[in-house]
Amino acid sequence: MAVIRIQREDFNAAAEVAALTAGRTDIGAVVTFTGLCRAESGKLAALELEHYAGMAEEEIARVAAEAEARWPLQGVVAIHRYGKMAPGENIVLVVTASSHRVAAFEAAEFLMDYLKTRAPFWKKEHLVDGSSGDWVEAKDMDDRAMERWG
Amino acid sequence: MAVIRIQREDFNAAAEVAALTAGRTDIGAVVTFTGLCRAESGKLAALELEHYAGMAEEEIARVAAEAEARWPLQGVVAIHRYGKMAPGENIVLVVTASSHRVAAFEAAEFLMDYLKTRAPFWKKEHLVDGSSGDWVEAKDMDDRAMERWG
Amino acid sequence: MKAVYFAWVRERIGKTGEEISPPDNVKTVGELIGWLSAKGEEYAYAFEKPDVIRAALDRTHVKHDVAIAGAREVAFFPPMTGG
Amino acid sequence: MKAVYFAWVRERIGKTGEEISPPDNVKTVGELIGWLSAKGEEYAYAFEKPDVIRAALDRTHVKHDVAIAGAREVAFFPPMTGG
Repeated sequence: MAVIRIQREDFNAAAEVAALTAGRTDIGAVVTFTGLCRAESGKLAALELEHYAGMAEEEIARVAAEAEARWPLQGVVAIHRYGKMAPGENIVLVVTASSHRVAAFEAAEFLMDYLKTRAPFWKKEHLVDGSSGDWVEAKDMDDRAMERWG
Repeated sequence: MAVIRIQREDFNAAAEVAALTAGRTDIGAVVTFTGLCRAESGKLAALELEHYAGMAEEEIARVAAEAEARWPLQGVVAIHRYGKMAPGENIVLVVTASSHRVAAFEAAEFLMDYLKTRAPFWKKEHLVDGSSGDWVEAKDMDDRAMERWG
Repeated sequence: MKAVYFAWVRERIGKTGEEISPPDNVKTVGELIGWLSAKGEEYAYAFEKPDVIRAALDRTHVKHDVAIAGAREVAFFPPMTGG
Repeated sequence: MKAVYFAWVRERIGKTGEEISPPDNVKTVGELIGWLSAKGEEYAYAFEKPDVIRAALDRTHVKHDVAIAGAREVAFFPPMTGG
Protein backbone atom coordinates (compact mmCIF):
# COMPACT_ATOMS: atom_id res chain seq x y z
CA MET A 1 0.00 0.00 0.00
CA ALA A 2 1.51 3.27 -1.09
CA VAL A 3 2.10 6.18 1.28
CA ILE A 4 0.57 9.30 -0.32
CA ARG A 5 0.65 12.70 1.34
CA ILE A 6 -0.25 16.20 0.18
CA GLN A 7 1.06 18.68 2.72
CA ARG A 8 2.21 22.22 3.27
CA GLU A 9 5.11 21.32 5.59
CA ASP A 10 8.46 19.95 4.50
CA PHE A 11 9.17 16.23 4.34
CA ASN A 12 12.09 14.12 5.54
CA ALA A 13 13.28 11.70 2.86
CA ALA A 14 15.48 9.74 5.27
CA ALA A 15 12.58 9.16 7.67
CA GLU A 16 10.37 7.93 4.82
CA VAL A 17 13.06 5.51 3.62
CA ALA A 18 13.64 4.28 7.18
CA ALA A 19 9.91 3.65 7.66
CA LEU A 20 9.77 1.75 4.37
CA THR A 21 12.75 -0.51 5.04
CA ALA A 22 12.55 -0.99 8.84
CA GLY A 23 12.86 -4.63 9.84
CA ARG A 24 12.80 -5.86 6.24
CA THR A 25 15.41 -8.05 4.60
CA ASP A 26 13.77 -8.54 1.20
CA ILE A 27 14.50 -5.06 -0.21
CA GLY A 28 17.55 -4.84 -2.45
CA ALA A 29 17.12 -1.37 -3.92
CA VAL A 30 15.69 1.95 -2.76
CA VAL A 31 15.45 4.90 -5.13
CA THR A 32 14.49 8.37 -3.94
CA PHE A 33 13.70 11.36 -6.10
CA THR A 34 13.55 14.81 -4.52
CA GLY A 35 12.37 17.78 -6.57
CA LEU A 36 13.53 21.17 -5.33
CA CYS A 37 12.66 24.80 -6.03
CA ARG A 38 15.31 26.46 -8.22
CA ALA A 39 16.20 30.16 -8.15
CA GLU A 40 16.26 30.28 -11.98
CA SER A 41 19.52 32.25 -12.06
CA GLY A 42 18.49 34.49 -9.17
CA LYS A 43 15.29 35.72 -10.79
CA LEU A 44 12.95 33.75 -8.54
CA ALA A 45 12.01 34.68 -4.95
CA ALA A 46 9.59 31.79 -4.53
CA LEU A 47 7.35 29.30 -6.25
CA GLU A 48 3.75 29.09 -5.12
CA LEU A 49 2.11 25.73 -5.63
CA GLU A 50 -1.64 25.69 -5.99
CA HIS A 51 -3.41 22.34 -5.92
CA TYR A 52 -6.84 20.78 -6.30
CA ALA A 53 -7.23 19.58 -2.74
CA GLY A 54 -9.92 17.06 -3.41
CA MET A 55 -8.27 15.49 -6.41
CA ALA A 56 -4.51 15.60 -5.80
CA GLU A 57 -4.33 12.73 -3.32
CA GLU A 58 -6.75 10.56 -5.33
CA GLU A 59 -4.85 11.10 -8.58
CA ILE A 60 -1.46 10.36 -7.04
CA ALA A 61 -2.92 7.24 -5.42
CA ARG A 62 -4.12 6.10 -8.86
CA VAL A 63 -0.65 6.66 -10.32
CA ALA A 64 1.00 4.81 -7.40
CA ALA A 65 -1.39 1.88 -7.82
CA GLU A 66 -0.50 1.77 -11.51
CA ALA A 67 3.22 1.65 -10.62
CA GLU A 68 2.59 -1.16 -8.13
CA ALA A 69 0.74 -3.09 -10.84
CA ARG A 70 3.56 -2.67 -13.36
CA TRP A 71 6.60 -3.37 -11.18
CA PRO A 72 7.29 -5.72 -8.25
CA LEU A 73 7.58 -3.06 -5.55
CA GLN A 74 7.92 -3.54 -1.80
CA GLY A 75 7.11 0.06 -1.06
CA VAL A 76 6.09 3.37 -2.61
CA VAL A 77 6.03 6.85 -1.07
CA ALA A 78 4.82 9.98 -2.87
CA ILE A 79 4.68 13.29 -1.02
CA HIS A 80 3.82 16.55 -2.76
CA ARG A 81 3.93 19.92 -1.01
CA TYR A 82 1.74 22.94 -1.71
CA GLY A 83 2.05 26.59 -0.74
CA LYS A 84 5.00 28.96 -1.13
CA MET A 85 8.51 27.56 -1.45
CA ALA A 86 11.81 29.45 -1.51
CA PRO A 87 14.66 28.37 -3.80
CA GLY A 88 16.43 25.35 -2.32
CA GLU A 89 13.29 24.05 -0.62
CA ASN A 90 11.84 20.62 -1.28
CA ILE A 91 8.71 20.31 -3.46
CA VAL A 92 8.16 16.63 -4.12
CA LEU A 93 9.45 13.26 -2.91
CA VAL A 94 9.10 9.84 -4.49
CA VAL A 95 10.55 6.70 -2.91
CA THR A 96 10.41 3.23 -4.44
CA ALA A 97 11.69 -0.01 -2.92
CA SER A 98 12.13 -3.29 -4.75
CA SER A 99 14.20 -6.46 -4.71
CA HIS A 100 15.87 -5.29 -7.91
CA ARG A 101 17.36 -1.99 -8.95
CA VAL A 102 15.84 -1.76 -12.42
CA ALA A 103 12.28 -2.01 -11.04
CA ALA A 104 13.02 0.61 -8.37
CA PHE A 105 14.51 3.02 -10.92
CA GLU A 106 11.81 2.56 -13.55
CA ALA A 107 8.95 2.90 -11.06
CA ALA A 108 10.42 6.10 -9.62
CA GLU A 109 10.79 7.62 -13.11
CA PHE A 110 7.28 6.55 -14.05
CA LEU A 111 5.87 8.12 -10.89
CA MET A 112 7.66 11.40 -11.52
CA ASP A 113 6.64 11.53 -15.19
CA TYR A 114 3.01 10.98 -14.19
CA LEU A 115 3.10 13.39 -11.25
CA LYS A 116 4.44 16.08 -13.57
CA THR A 117 1.66 15.69 -16.11
CA ARG A 118 -1.35 14.32 -14.18
CA ALA A 119 -1.21 15.50 -10.55
CA PRO A 120 -3.36 18.65 -10.20
CA PHE A 121 -0.68 21.12 -9.10
CA TRP A 122 0.22 24.46 -10.67
CA LYS A 123 3.34 26.54 -10.07
CA LYS A 124 3.28 30.33 -10.00
CA GLU A 125 6.49 32.34 -9.91
CA HIS A 126 7.15 35.16 -7.46
CA LEU A 127 10.03 37.34 -8.63
CA VAL A 128 12.79 38.87 -6.56
CA ASP A 129 11.75 42.39 -7.65
CA GLY A 130 8.52 41.84 -5.70
CA SER A 131 6.31 41.39 -8.72
CA SER A 132 4.11 38.41 -9.30
CA GLY A 133 5.60 36.38 -12.13
CA ASP A 134 3.94 34.04 -14.58
CA TRP A 135 2.32 30.70 -14.12
CA VAL A 136 4.91 28.10 -15.10
CA GLU A 137 4.06 26.63 -18.49
CA ALA A 138 3.73 22.91 -18.98
CA LYS A 139 6.55 21.43 -21.04
CA ASP A 140 6.02 19.31 -24.14
CA MET A 141 9.11 17.46 -22.94
CA ASP A 142 7.20 16.28 -19.88
CA ASP A 143 4.30 15.02 -21.99
CA ARG A 144 6.72 13.11 -24.17
CA ALA A 145 8.46 11.68 -21.09
CA MET A 146 5.09 10.34 -19.95
CA GLU A 147 4.24 8.87 -23.32
CA ARG A 148 7.18 6.46 -23.20
CA TRP A 149 5.26 4.40 -20.62
CA GLY A 150 2.62 3.51 -23.20
CA MET B 1 34.03 17.01 -8.40
CA ALA B 2 32.51 13.71 -7.41
CA VAL B 3 32.61 12.39 -3.84
CA ILE B 4 33.94 8.80 -3.98
CA ARG B 5 34.41 6.68 -0.89
CA ILE B 6 35.25 3.03 -0.32
CA GLN B 7 34.64 2.20 3.30
CA ARG B 8 33.85 -0.55 5.77
CA GLU B 9 31.43 1.53 7.89
CA ASP B 10 27.85 2.36 6.99
CA PHE B 11 26.91 5.56 5.17
CA ASN B 12 24.19 8.13 5.75
CA ALA B 13 22.34 8.97 2.55
CA ALA B 14 20.58 11.99 4.08
CA ALA B 15 23.89 13.51 5.22
CA GLU B 16 25.38 13.05 1.75
CA VAL B 17 22.37 14.71 0.11
CA ALA B 18 22.48 17.57 2.63
CA ALA B 19 26.19 18.14 1.93
CA LEU B 20 25.53 18.17 -1.82
CA THR B 21 22.63 20.63 -1.73
CA ALA B 22 23.60 22.89 1.20
CA GLY B 23 23.30 26.59 0.31
CA ARG B 24 22.55 25.87 -3.35
CA THR B 25 19.53 27.12 -5.26
CA ASP B 26 20.38 25.76 -8.71
CA ILE B 27 19.58 22.10 -8.04
CA GLY B 28 16.13 20.96 -9.16
CA ALA B 29 16.43 17.20 -8.79
CA VAL B 30 18.26 14.81 -6.49
CA VAL B 31 18.17 11.06 -7.08
CA THR B 32 19.55 8.58 -4.57
CA PHE B 33 20.04 4.88 -5.08
CA THR B 34 20.71 2.65 -2.09
CA GLY B 35 21.60 -0.99 -2.62
CA LEU B 36 20.92 -3.26 0.36
CA CYS B 37 21.84 -6.81 1.37
CA ARG B 38 18.88 -9.17 0.91
CA ALA B 39 18.24 -12.31 2.97
CA GLU B 40 17.38 -14.31 -0.19
CA SER B 41 14.29 -15.86 1.41
CA GLY B 42 16.04 -16.43 4.73
CA LYS B 43 18.89 -18.49 3.30
CA LEU B 44 21.55 -15.81 3.72
CA ALA B 45 23.27 -14.89 7.02
CA ALA B 46 25.55 -12.30 5.43
CA LEU B 47 27.24 -11.12 2.29
CA GLU B 48 30.97 -10.56 2.37
CA LEU B 49 32.24 -7.93 -0.05
CA GLU B 50 35.84 -8.32 -1.17
CA HIS B 51 37.40 -5.47 -3.12
CA TYR B 52 40.59 -4.50 -4.93
CA ALA B 53 41.63 -1.72 -2.59
CA GLY B 54 43.99 0.01 -4.98
CA MET B 55 41.67 -0.03 -7.94
CA ALA B 56 38.12 0.37 -6.57
CA GLU B 57 38.30 4.09 -5.87
CA GLU B 58 40.12 4.85 -9.14
CA GLU B 59 37.62 2.88 -11.23
CA ILE B 60 34.57 4.46 -9.56
CA ALA B 61 36.16 7.90 -10.03
CA ARG B 62 36.54 7.13 -13.76
CA VAL B 63 32.89 6.10 -13.99
CA ALA B 64 31.79 9.22 -12.09
CA ALA B 65 33.86 11.45 -14.38
CA GLU B 66 32.22 9.77 -17.37
CA ALA B 67 28.77 10.50 -15.89
CA GLU B 68 29.74 14.13 -15.32
CA ALA B 69 30.87 14.39 -18.93
CA ARG B 70 27.61 12.92 -20.26
CA TRP B 71 25.05 14.78 -18.13
CA PRO B 72 24.88 18.30 -16.67
CA LEU B 73 25.32 17.34 -13.02
CA GLN B 74 25.73 19.61 -10.03
CA GLY B 75 26.90 16.81 -7.78
CA VAL B 76 27.74 13.12 -7.68
CA VAL B 77 28.32 10.86 -4.68
CA ALA B 78 29.30 7.18 -4.91
CA ILE B 79 30.01 5.21 -1.75
CA HIS B 80 30.68 1.47 -1.79
CA ARG B 81 31.13 -0.57 1.37
CA TYR B 82 33.29 -3.65 1.82
CA GLY B 83 33.40 -6.33 4.52
CA LYS B 84 30.58 -8.39 5.95
CA MET B 85 26.99 -7.18 5.73
CA ALA B 86 23.87 -8.66 7.30
CA PRO B 87 20.55 -8.69 5.43
CA GLY B 88 18.96 -5.26 5.58
CA GLU B 89 22.30 -3.45 5.71
CA ASN B 90 23.39 -0.88 3.15
CA ILE B 91 25.96 -1.86 0.50
CA VAL B 92 26.16 0.97 -1.99
CA LEU B 93 24.96 4.56 -2.34
CA VAL B 94 24.78 6.72 -5.44
CA VAL B 95 23.51 10.32 -5.35
CA THR B 96 23.14 12.57 -8.38
CA ALA B 97 22.03 16.20 -8.42
CA SER B 98 21.03 18.19 -11.49
CA SER B 99 18.84 21.07 -12.59
CA HIS B 100 16.61 18.57 -14.36
CA ARG B 101 15.12 15.28 -13.30
CA VAL B 102 15.89 13.27 -16.44
CA ALA B 103 19.63 13.97 -16.14
CA ALA B 104 19.62 13.05 -12.45
CA PHE B 105 17.77 9.78 -13.11
CA GLU B 106 19.82 8.74 -16.12
CA ALA B 107 23.15 9.52 -14.46
CA ALA B 108 22.19 7.52 -11.34
CA GLU B 109 21.19 4.51 -13.47
CA PHE B 110 24.35 4.79 -15.53
CA LEU B 111 26.49 4.90 -12.38
CA MET B 112 24.79 1.84 -10.91
CA ASP B 113 25.04 -0.13 -14.17
CA TYR B 114 28.75 0.63 -14.36
CA LEU B 115 29.41 0.00 -10.66
CA LYS B 116 27.80 -3.43 -11.03
CA THR B 117 29.95 -4.48 -13.94
CA ARG B 118 33.21 -2.50 -13.62
CA ALA B 119 33.90 -1.72 -9.95
CA PRO B 120 36.26 -4.39 -8.54
CA PHE B 121 34.02 -5.85 -5.83
CA TRP B 122 32.99 -9.48 -5.35
CA LYS B 123 30.20 -10.82 -3.15
CA LYS B 124 30.48 -14.08 -1.23
CA GLU B 125 27.49 -15.59 0.53
CA HIS B 126 27.53 -16.79 4.11
CA LEU B 127 24.59 -19.11 4.80
CA VAL B 128 22.41 -19.28 7.92
CA ASP B 129 23.40 -22.93 8.49
CA GLY B 130 26.93 -21.66 9.20
CA SER B 131 28.43 -22.87 5.93
CA SER B 132 30.30 -20.70 3.52
CA GLY B 133 28.15 -20.26 0.44
CA ASP B 134 29.12 -19.53 -3.13
CA TRP B 135 30.60 -16.48 -4.74
CA VAL B 136 27.72 -14.57 -6.29
CA GLU B 137 27.77 -15.02 -10.07
CA ALA B 138 27.74 -12.04 -12.37
CA LYS B 139 24.48 -11.64 -14.25
CA ASP B 140 24.22 -11.36 -18.03
CA MET B 141 21.33 -8.98 -17.28
CA ASP B 142 23.78 -6.55 -15.67
CA ASP B 143 26.08 -6.66 -18.71
CA ARG B 144 23.14 -5.94 -20.98
CA ALA B 145 22.02 -3.09 -18.70
CA MET B 146 25.46 -1.55 -19.12
CA GLU B 147 25.49 -1.97 -22.87
CA ARG B 148 22.51 0.35 -23.34
CA TRP B 149 24.81 3.29 -22.57
CA GLY B 150 26.82 2.62 -25.73
CA MET C 1 -23.45 21.05 -10.28
CA LYS C 2 -20.39 22.60 -8.70
CA ALA C 3 -17.71 24.15 -10.92
CA VAL C 4 -14.19 24.77 -9.57
CA TYR C 5 -11.34 26.68 -11.18
CA PHE C 6 -7.58 26.59 -10.67
CA ALA C 7 -4.43 28.57 -11.51
CA TRP C 8 -4.89 31.16 -14.28
CA VAL C 9 -8.39 29.88 -15.09
CA ARG C 10 -9.34 30.80 -11.50
CA GLU C 11 -7.53 34.15 -11.73
CA ARG C 12 -9.22 35.11 -15.00
CA ILE C 13 -12.72 34.13 -13.86
CA GLY C 14 -12.07 35.78 -10.51
CA LYS C 15 -13.46 33.06 -8.28
CA THR C 16 -12.47 29.62 -7.00
CA GLY C 17 -15.78 28.02 -7.84
CA GLU C 18 -19.56 28.35 -8.06
CA GLU C 19 -22.78 26.47 -8.49
CA ILE C 20 -23.78 26.24 -12.15
CA SER C 21 -26.93 25.00 -13.83
CA PRO C 22 -26.24 24.39 -17.51
CA PRO C 23 -29.29 23.72 -19.71
CA ASP C 24 -30.08 20.19 -20.88
CA ASN C 25 -28.61 20.75 -24.35
CA VAL C 26 -25.14 21.14 -22.76
CA LYS C 27 -24.11 17.51 -22.69
CA THR C 28 -20.29 17.32 -22.80
CA VAL C 29 -17.37 18.97 -21.05
CA GLY C 30 -16.57 20.80 -24.29
CA GLU C 31 -20.10 22.11 -24.59
CA LEU C 32 -19.96 23.23 -20.95
CA ILE C 33 -16.82 25.23 -21.73
CA GLY C 34 -18.69 26.89 -24.63
CA TRP C 35 -21.69 27.66 -22.42
CA LEU C 36 -19.49 29.13 -19.63
CA SER C 37 -17.57 31.25 -22.15
CA ALA C 38 -20.82 33.06 -22.96
CA LYS C 39 -21.45 33.98 -19.31
CA GLY C 40 -19.26 37.08 -19.44
CA GLU C 41 -15.98 38.49 -20.63
CA GLU C 42 -14.02 37.03 -17.68
CA TYR C 43 -15.21 33.57 -18.72
CA ALA C 44 -14.53 34.28 -22.38
CA TYR C 45 -10.97 35.29 -21.40
CA ALA C 46 -10.42 32.20 -19.21
CA PHE C 47 -11.64 29.87 -21.95
CA GLU C 48 -10.33 31.80 -24.98
CA LYS C 49 -8.20 28.80 -26.01
CA PRO C 50 -10.43 25.83 -25.19
CA ASP C 51 -7.83 23.36 -26.45
CA VAL C 52 -5.42 24.11 -23.61
CA ILE C 53 -8.09 23.79 -20.90
CA ARG C 54 -7.97 20.54 -18.91
CA ALA C 55 -11.02 19.23 -17.11
CA ALA C 56 -11.93 16.78 -14.36
CA LEU C 57 -15.32 15.31 -13.49
CA ASP C 58 -15.66 14.29 -9.87
CA ARG C 59 -11.87 14.47 -9.48
CA THR C 60 -10.98 12.32 -12.47
CA HIS C 61 -9.29 13.66 -15.61
CA VAL C 62 -11.62 13.67 -18.63
CA LYS C 63 -11.41 14.69 -22.27
CA HIS C 64 -13.72 17.35 -23.68
CA ASP C 65 -16.02 14.85 -25.40
CA VAL C 66 -17.04 13.16 -22.13
CA ALA C 67 -20.65 13.57 -20.97
CA ILE C 68 -21.23 15.64 -17.85
CA ALA C 69 -24.48 13.90 -16.91
CA GLY C 70 -24.47 12.73 -13.29
CA ALA C 71 -21.28 14.56 -12.28
CA ARG C 72 -21.46 16.58 -9.08
CA GLU C 73 -18.20 18.52 -9.55
CA VAL C 74 -16.51 19.76 -12.69
CA ALA C 75 -13.04 21.33 -12.57
CA PHE C 76 -11.26 23.48 -15.16
CA PHE C 77 -7.55 24.23 -15.10
CA PRO C 78 -4.45 24.72 -17.27
CA PRO C 79 -2.04 21.85 -18.00
CA MET C 80 -0.49 20.75 -14.71
CA THR C 81 2.98 21.82 -13.63
CA GLY C 82 3.53 19.97 -10.38
CA GLY C 83 6.35 17.59 -9.56
CA MET D 1 55.99 -7.57 -11.69
CA LYS D 2 53.43 -8.00 -8.94
CA ALA D 3 50.43 -10.29 -9.49
CA VAL D 4 47.33 -9.96 -7.29
CA TYR D 5 44.32 -12.27 -7.12
CA PHE D 6 40.75 -11.75 -5.94
CA ALA D 7 37.63 -13.71 -5.00
CA TRP D 8 37.64 -17.34 -6.18
CA VAL D 9 40.81 -16.80 -8.22
CA ARG D 10 42.54 -15.90 -4.93
CA GLU D 11 40.92 -18.83 -3.10
CA ARG D 12 41.96 -21.35 -5.73
CA ILE D 13 45.55 -20.12 -5.99
CA GLY D 14 45.70 -19.87 -2.22
CA LYS D 15 47.36 -16.48 -1.97
CA THR D 16 46.46 -12.82 -2.37
CA GLY D 17 49.43 -12.01 -4.57
CA GLU D 18 53.08 -12.62 -5.38
CA GLU D 19 56.04 -11.38 -7.36
CA ILE D 20 56.23 -13.03 -10.78
CA SER D 21 58.90 -12.95 -13.49
CA PRO D 22 57.43 -14.20 -16.75
CA PRO D 23 59.91 -14.87 -19.57
CA ASP D 24 60.23 -12.43 -22.47
CA ASN D 25 58.10 -14.53 -24.80
CA VAL D 26 55.06 -13.92 -22.54
CA LYS D 27 53.84 -10.68 -24.06
CA THR D 28 50.09 -10.35 -23.43
CA VAL D 29 47.69 -10.76 -20.52
CA GLY D 30 46.34 -13.91 -22.19
CA GLU D 31 49.83 -15.39 -22.54
CA LEU D 32 50.50 -14.56 -18.90
CA ILE D 33 47.38 -16.51 -17.90
CA GLY D 34 48.71 -19.47 -19.91
CA TRP D 35 52.14 -19.23 -18.30
CA LEU D 36 50.67 -19.00 -14.79
CA SER D 37 48.39 -21.98 -15.47
CA ALA D 38 51.49 -24.14 -15.94
CA LYS D 39 52.93 -23.16 -12.54
CA GLY D 40 50.93 -25.80 -10.64
CA GLU D 41 47.56 -27.43 -10.27
CA GLU D 42 46.18 -24.60 -8.07
CA TYR D 43 46.93 -22.17 -10.91
CA ALA D 44 45.54 -24.57 -13.51
CA TYR D 45 42.33 -24.75 -11.42
CA ALA D 46 42.07 -20.98 -11.00
CA PHE D 47 42.55 -20.36 -14.71
CA GLU D 48 40.74 -23.46 -16.04
CA LYS D 49 38.27 -21.26 -17.94
CA PRO D 50 40.46 -18.38 -19.18
CA ASP D 51 37.50 -16.72 -20.91
CA VAL D 52 35.80 -15.85 -17.62
CA ILE D 53 38.94 -14.37 -16.07
CA ARG D 54 39.04 -10.57 -15.96
CA ALA D 55 42.33 -8.71 -15.72
CA ALA D 56 43.64 -5.28 -14.81
CA LEU D 57 47.05 -3.75 -15.50
CA ASP D 58 48.08 -1.08 -13.02
CA ARG D 59 44.48 -0.86 -11.81
CA THR D 60 42.84 -0.42 -15.20
CA HIS D 61 40.62 -3.05 -16.84
CA VAL D 62 42.27 -4.66 -19.88
CA LYS D 63 41.36 -7.33 -22.40
CA HIS D 64 43.47 -10.46 -22.77
CA ASP D 65 45.21 -9.25 -25.93
CA VAL D 66 46.80 -6.24 -24.22
CA ALA D 67 50.59 -6.21 -23.81
CA ILE D 68 51.93 -6.49 -20.26
CA ALA D 69 55.20 -4.69 -21.04
CA GLY D 70 55.87 -1.89 -18.54
CA ALA D 71 53.10 -2.82 -16.12
CA ARG D 72 54.03 -2.99 -12.46
CA GLU D 73 50.87 -4.73 -11.21
CA VAL D 74 48.65 -7.28 -12.90
CA ALA D 75 45.37 -8.40 -11.28
CA PHE D 76 43.22 -11.45 -12.04
CA PHE D 77 39.66 -11.87 -10.83
CA PRO D 78 36.19 -13.21 -11.77
CA PRO D 79 33.53 -10.95 -13.29
CA MET D 80 32.65 -8.28 -10.74
CA THR D 81 29.55 -8.51 -8.55
CA GLY D 82 29.56 -5.25 -6.60
CA GLY D 83 26.85 -2.63 -6.50
